[in-house]
Amino acid sequence: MTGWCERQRNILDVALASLRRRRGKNLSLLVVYSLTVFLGASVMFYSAGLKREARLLLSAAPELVVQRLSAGRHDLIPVAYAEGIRTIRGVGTVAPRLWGYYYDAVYGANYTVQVPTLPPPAGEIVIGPGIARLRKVAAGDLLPFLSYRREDLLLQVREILPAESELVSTDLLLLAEADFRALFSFPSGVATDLTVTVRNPQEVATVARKIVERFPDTRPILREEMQATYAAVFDWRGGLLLVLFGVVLLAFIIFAWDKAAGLSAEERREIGILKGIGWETGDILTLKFWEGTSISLTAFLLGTLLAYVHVFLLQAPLLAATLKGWAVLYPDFRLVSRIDAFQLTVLFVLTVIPYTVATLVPSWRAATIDPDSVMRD
Amino acid sequence: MPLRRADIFGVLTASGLLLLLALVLRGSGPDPAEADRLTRLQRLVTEAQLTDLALLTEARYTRHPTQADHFAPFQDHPLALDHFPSGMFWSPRRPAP
Amino acid sequence: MILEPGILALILLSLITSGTILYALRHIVPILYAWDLKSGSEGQLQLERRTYLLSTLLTWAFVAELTSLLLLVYTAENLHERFTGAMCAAGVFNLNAFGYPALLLKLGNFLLAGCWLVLNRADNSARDYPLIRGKYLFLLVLTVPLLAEGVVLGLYLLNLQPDVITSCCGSLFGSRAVGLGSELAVWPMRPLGLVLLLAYVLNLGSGSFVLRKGRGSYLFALSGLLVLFLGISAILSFVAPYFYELPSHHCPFCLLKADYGYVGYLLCGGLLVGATAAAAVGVLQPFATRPSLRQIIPALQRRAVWLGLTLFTLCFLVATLRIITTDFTLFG
Amino acid sequence: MIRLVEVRKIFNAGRPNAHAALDGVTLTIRRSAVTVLKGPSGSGKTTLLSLIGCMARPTSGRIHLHGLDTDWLAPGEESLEITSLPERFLTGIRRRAFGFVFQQFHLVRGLSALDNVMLPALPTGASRAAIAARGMALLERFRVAGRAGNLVEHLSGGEAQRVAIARALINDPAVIIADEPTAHLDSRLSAEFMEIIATLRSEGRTVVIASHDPLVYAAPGVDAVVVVRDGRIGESGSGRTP
Repeated sequence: MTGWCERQRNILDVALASLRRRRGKNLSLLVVYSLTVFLGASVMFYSAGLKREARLLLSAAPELVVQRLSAGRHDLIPVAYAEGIRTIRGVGTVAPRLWGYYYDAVYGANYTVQVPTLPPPAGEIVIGPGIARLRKVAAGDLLPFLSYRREDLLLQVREILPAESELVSTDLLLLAEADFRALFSFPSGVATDLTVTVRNPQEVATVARKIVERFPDTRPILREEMQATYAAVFDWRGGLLLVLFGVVLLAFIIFAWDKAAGLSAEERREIGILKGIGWETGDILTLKFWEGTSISLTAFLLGTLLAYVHVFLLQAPLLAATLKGWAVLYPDFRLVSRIDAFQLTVLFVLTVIPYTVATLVPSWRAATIDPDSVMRD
Repeated sequence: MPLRRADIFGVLTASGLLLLLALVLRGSGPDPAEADRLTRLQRLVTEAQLTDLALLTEARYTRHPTQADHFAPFQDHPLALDHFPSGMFWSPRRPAP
Repeated sequence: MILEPGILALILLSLITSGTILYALRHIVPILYAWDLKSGSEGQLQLERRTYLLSTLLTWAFVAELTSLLLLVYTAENLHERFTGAMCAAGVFNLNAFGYPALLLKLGNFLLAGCWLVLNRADNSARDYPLIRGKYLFLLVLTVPLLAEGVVLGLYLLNLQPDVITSCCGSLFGSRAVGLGSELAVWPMRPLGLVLLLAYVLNLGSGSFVLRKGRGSYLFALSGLLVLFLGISAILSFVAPYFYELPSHHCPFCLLKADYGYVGYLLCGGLLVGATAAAAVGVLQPFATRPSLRQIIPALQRRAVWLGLTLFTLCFLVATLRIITTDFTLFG
Repeated sequence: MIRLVEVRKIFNAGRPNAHAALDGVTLTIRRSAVTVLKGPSGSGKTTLLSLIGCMARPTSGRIHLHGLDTDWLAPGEESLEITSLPERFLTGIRRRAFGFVFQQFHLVRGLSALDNVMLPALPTGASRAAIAARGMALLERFRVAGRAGNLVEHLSGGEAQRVAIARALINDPAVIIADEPTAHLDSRLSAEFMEIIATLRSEGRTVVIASHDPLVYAAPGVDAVVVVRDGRIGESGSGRTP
């Protein structure tokens, strides 16, 4: 065992010395390789961070939302439906939910207007930090709105939601039910949709099926589905970028293969000498393995650590626009620094293994130079 | 005798790996501040009955992707460039069963 | 399919492995029909050099196999939130007909590839390539399940439909469901435990016999495989419920989570590697009488027996300790 | 002792450009003696040297090594027939039993003299410190210890020659193989080389040299000269016949 270890260390010494002798070539390889890993790692860390955030936040979302459909389009739901749903076995509470959009033509922004379970008093509103930033208002200020009846509605800002909540609340405008109905001329007796709680969480799907049976014009949306949508969205985005990254990777692999396959006369001579003085094919393969591994491991570590800094400390300036999307009301949030072993494994598989495989056959070709070649030329 | 190359490399690589491991562990351990933040945000989500993130607020059919109508364009085809750039990034989602 | 990093990595890995195998085929066939060690011709030298390439390729394929086995379980675990009804990896594997076959093929290939590498090791230690034809014929046969695995895994991953409602482990490994997993899971604890104990004792006995007398390798190999099969059944049937302290929760994958101290890796990994070592002991046995291998094979076998016995014993200790120490009991 | 029986080596066998570099060579190299293979370039002496040094395998014929101390010999086995040995084992034997000095010395550029001397011992699994100590001792013996840390491209011809000999001796081989060692040396350095060879012989080592340099084959310490011509063994020259 110690013999094996010593042999590996001895050969690693030679491998590192050999890399150092061809500094220019190997440094360029290392830089390109690290950049490739960096790109892939940034995409992965960023989309996983968003995904995680969405999953955790939405775990607090309503278990079940019931919407009414009219000719396939979302329609307002009569509050009377709530009574019917409440009688279904397993259903806990049913509450009407009022929400909609208010388009601010001056700023070109779209607010999400919603009545929370504990609404502010009539005439007052709670706004998200994005709106506050856009309209430059502070708590206590008055904000004018134009109602659907063309009447001015002045609402006082009671509170601005904390900055840490931007990811969910940047465009949020919370207000009392009376103000909501006045703003949109919202008819009484209807709601945007209904939220339903279910006594046994295992039964949500069953309850949803019963609701559709009882009210064929409704569409229940499970919390699980909301979370799945976000997981899909970020996987899809991250995946698209990863596919682009795949092209980069392929280019890099070809580059690496070319570097590995194109042995210079000097390298060929060196391997010939080593074989001549008693190195075995297996020893040369080990040498080549260590040359490749020292490059790929270094590039992997450099790339991931740089990506960590880029994504979590600098908030991914290079990727944010594509991964987050954009809007007038743009949430300004920080991702929680978090990576896991799974991401690292995937990254390793995506970057190190193709490189190793690409250099395998060229290494073997180099290793099988005839030992007596050193005497023949 | 100076430190040999193999050992320098070994130490550097090992410290890099340890750093990564530390970052992984740091992410997996409990973080009270993070837990507090999460509790506050989850309370807000529950109280306001929110169902979506405020990532794409530019149009009503992208603000609440989980609540959108079935016919909303981005749900039909990922290449429908109805609303660039969001539209091209939403994947088609089938209607809930 | 789903564009998820884990899935992309799995597809890449299986493409690489299959490509490697196909490339290896190109080199196996000439070795099988043109091998002549007595000749010092350049052709023969080329063939001998190809054996280096093949050893290296296969070692890498084996490493890739192990990585992708871990990755597959990890990815399935990671994906469960995407599928309505899938509460853990078990449900994700059940999303289409190819999930469990892919997993089983992977386990089987791990076992076979491990045996091949041990055989290769023995062959390379002797000075006259005594196993050359045998081992490359074996490899030729091995390409079939390896390629099949690539195809099945590809079919599984490409056919993942996010809108399928899958059944989670509760119904999959519960007593009401049908299918291989559930049939194993409902085996009653007492008889199964007894048979497993018997197999283990048999393995222990034959193992020490191999160590002392150098005989009984086949019995050791067979009992090792038996321990693997019964051990996995036992995990499904009663070991997992003891860890979860829930009589109805039989899923083996949840054991891999941090909540249970990753004990699943120890149990499943120990059983699998131990059984591979045991199988290798049996695979080596027919060649033990070759003159050039008379010294090499017994030494290799002894090491494999030690490895197998150690791992099995470790698994048994961990599982038994849990069953004894927990308050929970499956008996009314 | 190394015994070659009816050894043939054909390059490019089966192709139109096939040619026999060696054609039925039977030869015995005696232990603890200096044997010179003499012949013009292209005579096949280098091929013969590579076969003796276990670098290549003959197309047909047998090569026996006697009195070798290796792990692979079964107890009681006296000689080893190496013709059909896989490269893996051939290399193992070669590494332990043979030391090589090449034409132009073939030192690895970019490495220090000491690193070059250590190279053949590195894959054996010995500790680096032990190998370095052995290498320094050899460099001291050949009076180049002062240049141990210098890159080999900065060494003079004589120093490079002595470093190459030190490298050949790092694994303490029983046989030294040298291929045209004096081809690029002046007369003084050539004479010095032959002096070193003579001391190696006095230590009990077997030396085989391929050369057509009179300074080599006519040197006083040479025990046997084998004339190689057109892939065959010709008449023996000066010294005692093998």
